Amino acid sequence: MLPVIIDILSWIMILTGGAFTIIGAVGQLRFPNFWARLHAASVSDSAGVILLIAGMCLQAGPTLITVKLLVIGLFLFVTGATSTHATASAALVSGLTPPVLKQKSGEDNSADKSEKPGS
Amino acid sequence: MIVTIIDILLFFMLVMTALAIVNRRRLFSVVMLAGVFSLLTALLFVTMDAVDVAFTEAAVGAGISTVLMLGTIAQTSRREKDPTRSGVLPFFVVAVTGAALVYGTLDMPNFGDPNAPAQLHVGPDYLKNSVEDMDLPNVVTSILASYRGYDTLGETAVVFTAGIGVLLLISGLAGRRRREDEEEN
Amino acid sequence: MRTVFTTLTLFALWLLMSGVYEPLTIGFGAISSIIAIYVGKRMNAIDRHPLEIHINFAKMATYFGWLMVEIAKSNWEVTKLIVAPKMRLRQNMFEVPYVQKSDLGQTIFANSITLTPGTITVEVEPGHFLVHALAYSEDDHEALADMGRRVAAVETSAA
Amino acid sequence: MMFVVAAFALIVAMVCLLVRLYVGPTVYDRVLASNAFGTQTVLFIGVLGFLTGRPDFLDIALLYALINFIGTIAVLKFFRYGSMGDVVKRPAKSEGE
Repeated sequence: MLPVIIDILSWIMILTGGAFTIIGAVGQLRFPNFWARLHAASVSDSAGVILLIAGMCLQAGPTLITVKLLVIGLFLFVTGATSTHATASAALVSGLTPPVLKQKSGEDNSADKSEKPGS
Repeated sequence: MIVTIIDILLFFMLVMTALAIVNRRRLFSVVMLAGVFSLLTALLFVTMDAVDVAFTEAAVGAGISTVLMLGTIAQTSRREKDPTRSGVLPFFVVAVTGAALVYGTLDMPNFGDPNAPAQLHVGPDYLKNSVEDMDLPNVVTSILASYRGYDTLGETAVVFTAGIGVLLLISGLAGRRRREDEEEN
Repeated sequence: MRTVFTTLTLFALWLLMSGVYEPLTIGFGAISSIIAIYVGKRMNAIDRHPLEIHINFAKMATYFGWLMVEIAKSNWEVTKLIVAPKMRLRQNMFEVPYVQKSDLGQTIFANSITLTPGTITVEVEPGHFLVHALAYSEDDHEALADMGRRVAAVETSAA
Repeated sequence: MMFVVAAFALIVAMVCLLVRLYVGPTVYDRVLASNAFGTQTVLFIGVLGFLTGRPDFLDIALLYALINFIGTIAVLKFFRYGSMGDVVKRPAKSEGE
């Protein structure tokens, strides 16, 4: 009984994880500008990675493999966020201005904050 | 079967990436694409069970060479020069060489063929004795580090020298840039 | 003391990755981690300012569960945006003040913002983060402030 | 069987990212796409390990995760602090280092 449940669970996880990965990639294709694409990348970085790793862990069972998978998952989880942030901040610094809603232009004049790279 | 299909798809993507690399003129995108190219190559190595080669490809191809190429771009130019001569003759040479290579592979034994000459020479001895001799679980490691230890030492020396050479070249270029700039000012 | 601790951590990682537990290989592992630490010390790569962890781990686990739910929810939101035939993006940048005292708390908060799709921490400035949102609404300020309070609750008072 | 599905999902995602990598107007689009591509590769190696029944390949996946992160950060550091990486118009040589 238990193996069946585990199988079903991991099927669900891997299917949804794969779906989220594809959706993230499609989002990268469809979104109109860089700043929107960042968010699409973060879909496959969070949901896709978590679900696929969890599904593989369930299939591997309580072995060393699961531990390694968890280490990989944790690492991807942390570095995914960090590298997204690094990409965004590097883009901002180099002067790629993010689109901003019109009515609230008072507080986010982020274009002025772009420093000169290279010093 | 499934692995074959995956192989074919990966090769397809590899060829697409290579064509894209040839087409691009902006060198940044070429560097990015080259990184992806080496990721795909390493995936192919993994599907062929060549784990150690995939390791090397990961560390060198995707990691270090990207950084080195970016460093080179920083010292030189950001755009590839447009070709001045027609590409017909080079294309012809490349096509003939490629065809000859493909013709050559027809005589090669199939991938993973147990009766291939390479598998019959000393391979079986290594496979049989390495665990006893070396007490290491991975045969590739014991071949690289012990049976072929001198080969590996030579390879390491070559790679190390190459690395130092690249570092010298890049730092020399940077120094010259700086001196020129100072002279201009 | 710190060196010994780092060596042990490295060796534990080695044991985890190795999977072969025989005297010879374990010895190799121990020797290689000691060599790595020695080289690291010579390069001054091990700094003398240990990371101060003022985190309540039990609360951290609860927060992690809550974060997972948030990630699931916002993933669904962004997925709807991606697959919708007509895109209605309301991209915006805004400032989110942080209330965490320790560096680690601020890092956790910033990474949590980035991990939930739809919001990304772009830049850290004194007193606040610059956050970029994909589908901005007025409620976002309150939602992120709530997340910030939860992260702050995880912190124990810095000694 | 489920790993076959996962592998094909990853391949589809990779093709999409390749297109973005090729088209991507700015440098940062490319960095983003190649970083995502690296993440996909890590997952793919894991899936391949299960597919061929030898999940020992996870070591490479781990190495890839490390290399990919370091590579991305290195590239971005270059763009941010190096004398290049301009998306907007700016004099080709930045004024004296």
